[in-house]
Amino acid sequence: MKTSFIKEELLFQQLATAFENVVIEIVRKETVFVYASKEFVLPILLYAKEKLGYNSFSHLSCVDWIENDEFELVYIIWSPETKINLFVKTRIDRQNPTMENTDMIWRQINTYQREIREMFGIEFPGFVGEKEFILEDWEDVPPMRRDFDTLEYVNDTFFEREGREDKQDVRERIAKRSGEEIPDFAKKYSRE
Amino acid sequence: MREKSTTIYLGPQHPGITGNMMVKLQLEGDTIVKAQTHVGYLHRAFEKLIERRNWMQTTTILCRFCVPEPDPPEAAFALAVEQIEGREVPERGKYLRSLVLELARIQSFLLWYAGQSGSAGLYTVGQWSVGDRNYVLDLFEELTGGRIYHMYIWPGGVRRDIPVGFKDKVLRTMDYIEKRIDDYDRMIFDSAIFQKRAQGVGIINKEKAIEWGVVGAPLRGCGIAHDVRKDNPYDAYDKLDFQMGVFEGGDVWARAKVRQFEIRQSISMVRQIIQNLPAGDFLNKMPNPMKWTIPAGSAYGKVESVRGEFGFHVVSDGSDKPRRVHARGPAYVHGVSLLEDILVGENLADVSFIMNSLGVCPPEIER
Amino acid sequence: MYNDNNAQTIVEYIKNFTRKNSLFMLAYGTGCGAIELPATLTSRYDAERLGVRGAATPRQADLLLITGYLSTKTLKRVIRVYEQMQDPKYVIGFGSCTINGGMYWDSYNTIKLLDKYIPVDVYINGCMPRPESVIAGFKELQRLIAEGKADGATKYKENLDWYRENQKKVLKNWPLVEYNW
Amino acid sequence: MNTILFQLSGALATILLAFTVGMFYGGIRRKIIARIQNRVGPPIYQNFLDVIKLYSKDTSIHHGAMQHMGPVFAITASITSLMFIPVLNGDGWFWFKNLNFSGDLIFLVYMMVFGSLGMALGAGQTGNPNSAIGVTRGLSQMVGYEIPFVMSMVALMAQFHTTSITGLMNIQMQENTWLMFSNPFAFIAAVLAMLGMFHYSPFDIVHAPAEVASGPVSEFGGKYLGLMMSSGSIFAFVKLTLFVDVFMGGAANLIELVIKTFALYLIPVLYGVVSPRYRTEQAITYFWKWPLFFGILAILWASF
Repeated sequence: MKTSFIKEELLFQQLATAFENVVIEIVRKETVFVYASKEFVLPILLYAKEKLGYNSFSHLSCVDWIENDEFELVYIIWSPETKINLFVKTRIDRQNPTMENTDMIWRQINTYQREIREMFGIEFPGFVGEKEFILEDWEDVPPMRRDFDTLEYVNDTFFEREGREDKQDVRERIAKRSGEEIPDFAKKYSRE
Repeated sequence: MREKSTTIYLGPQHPGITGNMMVKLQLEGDTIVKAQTHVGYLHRAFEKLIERRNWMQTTTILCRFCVPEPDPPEAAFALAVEQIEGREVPERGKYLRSLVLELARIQSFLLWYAGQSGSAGLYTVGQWSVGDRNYVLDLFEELTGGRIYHMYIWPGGVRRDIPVGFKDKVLRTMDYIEKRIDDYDRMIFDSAIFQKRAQGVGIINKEKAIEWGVVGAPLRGCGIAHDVRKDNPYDAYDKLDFQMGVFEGGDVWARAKVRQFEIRQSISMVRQIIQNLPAGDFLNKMPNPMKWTIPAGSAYGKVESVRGEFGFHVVSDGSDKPRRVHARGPAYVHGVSLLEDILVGENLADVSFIMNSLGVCPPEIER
Repeated sequence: MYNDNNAQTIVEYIKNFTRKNSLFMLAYGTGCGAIELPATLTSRYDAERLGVRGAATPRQADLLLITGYLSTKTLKRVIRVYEQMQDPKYVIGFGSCTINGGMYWDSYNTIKLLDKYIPVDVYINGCMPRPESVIAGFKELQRLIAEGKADGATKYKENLDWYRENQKKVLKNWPLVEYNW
Repeated sequence: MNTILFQLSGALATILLAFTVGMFYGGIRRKIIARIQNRVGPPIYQNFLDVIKLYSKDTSIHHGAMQHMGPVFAITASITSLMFIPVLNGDGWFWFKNLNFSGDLIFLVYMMVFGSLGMALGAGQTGNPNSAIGVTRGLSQMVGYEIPFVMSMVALMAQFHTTSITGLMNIQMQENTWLMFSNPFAFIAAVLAMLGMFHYSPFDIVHAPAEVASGPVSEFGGKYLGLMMSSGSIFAFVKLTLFVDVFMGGAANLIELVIKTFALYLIPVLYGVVSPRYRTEQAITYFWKWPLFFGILAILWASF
């Protein structure tokens, strides 16, 4: 069965007429992606909120594409009339990451920006908010970046209980102790 | 005369705080002039850990996102993954998912009864409702094997089918819970003291609700009808008959009324699911879980938890591990900046009361 | 017959008996295990019949429950709370994550081994422990107290330097206040 | 010489009696609450275990002299008021006479406030903001319930032209009636005020755990808390016995006393189990509404 995308097409038309330099993609039912460069994000969000009725802000998240040397910021907004999740995606440079402050449109963006600033080290010029959000006295690389190795950090900082450092498969030892055979289906998922 | 202002640290070690977080309050007399939330005491770096696990191993982490109600995160993640992969869920799997989500909602409502009345000083209702919550947890134990963390909802369906005689047990438990919540309501909603304390406290008006992105019961308590189960139906919710509880006022009382209405809706939904449970498969067979890869793409899966919209933004790069998973719990909105805003002007005695009515749950703020 | 030794034994016995039957538990949910505490304290399991009840502030408490994983940010508060408690005091580590990190073995923000930072009298394993096992943990602690073996606080005083060193390894930039007992 | 020794031993016996009865009432209260909440509950001697344990705890907190004095003030106030209460009436057990020959209602009404004031000083010294807020709440709430209480006492004094508790008891014995029937409005006002005096729910905002940790006693652990608990138990006995003496004709023997006081004690306990907590200003409004009204009625009743 072919799904019809009537309201998605309508949104496509509206956005395409209003903005020229954006790429719009209807991904699946009730999901529309907009790829824009970073200076277009604020106008698109404002337009969608004021003109198209996308007055509910769902999500702001950041993805680290380390191989392209880019961060991707994803703004997800939702409209109570069309029920479409509109993704506004933008890519910013990873070396000196800055992004426009958008917390005057929706106040809750404040919290998201605080988190992203702390976890990815992205600066939002003009953004007022407490510096520390989740972490305290953090001196390392912002932890959610892909180049931060959490296991290495753990080995450097914390103690491990003895007997756990090898992280070996203990099923054989348990089987020997209980005198039962390892079933065949379990052998399949062995760690080797 | 200038009033002397006091600073009170409500938390992290404080009996009145809902979880491990801190609200720094500046008081003049008993009135709050400034509130500042501090979170991060529960940060476990889930999102970092998920990037190191393969798709199947994430299930153990997902349920721990939100402790009082562990199923919505699983469901939201599964929905997002299914959207990316285009995987279908069998009809029975959908119904079983809704069943678990509704049972989780009921047990979370019972926990809310305890929190709301306990923060008002009425411990009896809390003792009753948390005691009765064990009966719902028993159902979970029989169905999934775990009391609190279930790891039951998988992308593509649910982990196992219902055991023999489970339907009767669910119906009997629902009858019992329905009888008991009448008792709680008589203690809470008929109490003149509770009415006096709840009415006109912690008000969120409609404009503020939209501006701050309030979701769930607090939003419906402002008179705005929004529920993910109705707006973007997932699982079996488009086939179930239920209503949203929408009340005007935006204060603690309205939010309490919404929840009082919705727990009965949930019970009725559980009954409908049990009666209409279709036969057939419950899980769409997936490939070897250790080699399971998901095509590149991203999606936002959202479900309605007790406190509001719970969303997962999942990004896959085509490998066997998630590229990025970002969760957005309702408390992320309610518990940080909104709380700072609405606490100003309130009485110190009402802080815990308001936090309980908003459903501030720190584990999902900091993850 | 009634020499000093006997009298002391009797006094010790009474002390230990009352201590074991009256445990004031600090209301501090440090992690997700705190969700099973309401269930433990209410009708089906009712820990109050064992004399376990909540205490609001560390000054009044005897028992500190570390309910689950400890992030480094919480660890600071836990140490401070622990040092504010009055002797005799006991610690129960609750859940697998306090024993060896549990499922957070590779998380950069949670400690893996609780007894390197504060002395632990009893561990309860499981993720999360059921109320039955919590009560079993209380019982075990009561047995230790009755036998006079729950001496975590003394251990902490005697090896304070060692504990401080471990704590400083995780908690940088944090002045650890003088511990006076 | 003998009389002094006799009186001292009598006083000790009274204190012991008050302590034991108060402690057991506390234990029974916990048991009753547990049963209402569907639980087994602790054994009724649990409070004794708690107190002994608290006395055996170390105390290493020093916030200044007043911090040490606060609990001492509280227990002093309790014991002093106890000394002026006739425990038994008429030719009841002579051991419990103590100072009740001069048992003066006006003095007692003031003495009962003294403990809270001492406590306030002690809690203020600790510097814990929770204590400070708790104390403020406690004192404001005291203003609320003291007024109807004093009015009801004044009504009795005016009606029977005596300020002596023994005098009131004698009147009840001679007329063979209870004052709760002679002046019912005074009784109602006093009982409503008693709800506030006990600091049980709905008037437990002083040490509401969800708001101010445990209020004035936030910083008091170990022996201090033990002293506070003992003082609280003795004070509960004082209040109950005073009410029994004044309104219910006193008791001829200990068993009667226990029955009467326990019946009275059930009122705040049971009312507390089913009530949420009032905020401070709501509590004061409450006390200044019906209890005050009944207090005025009681005075009018006494004057006409």
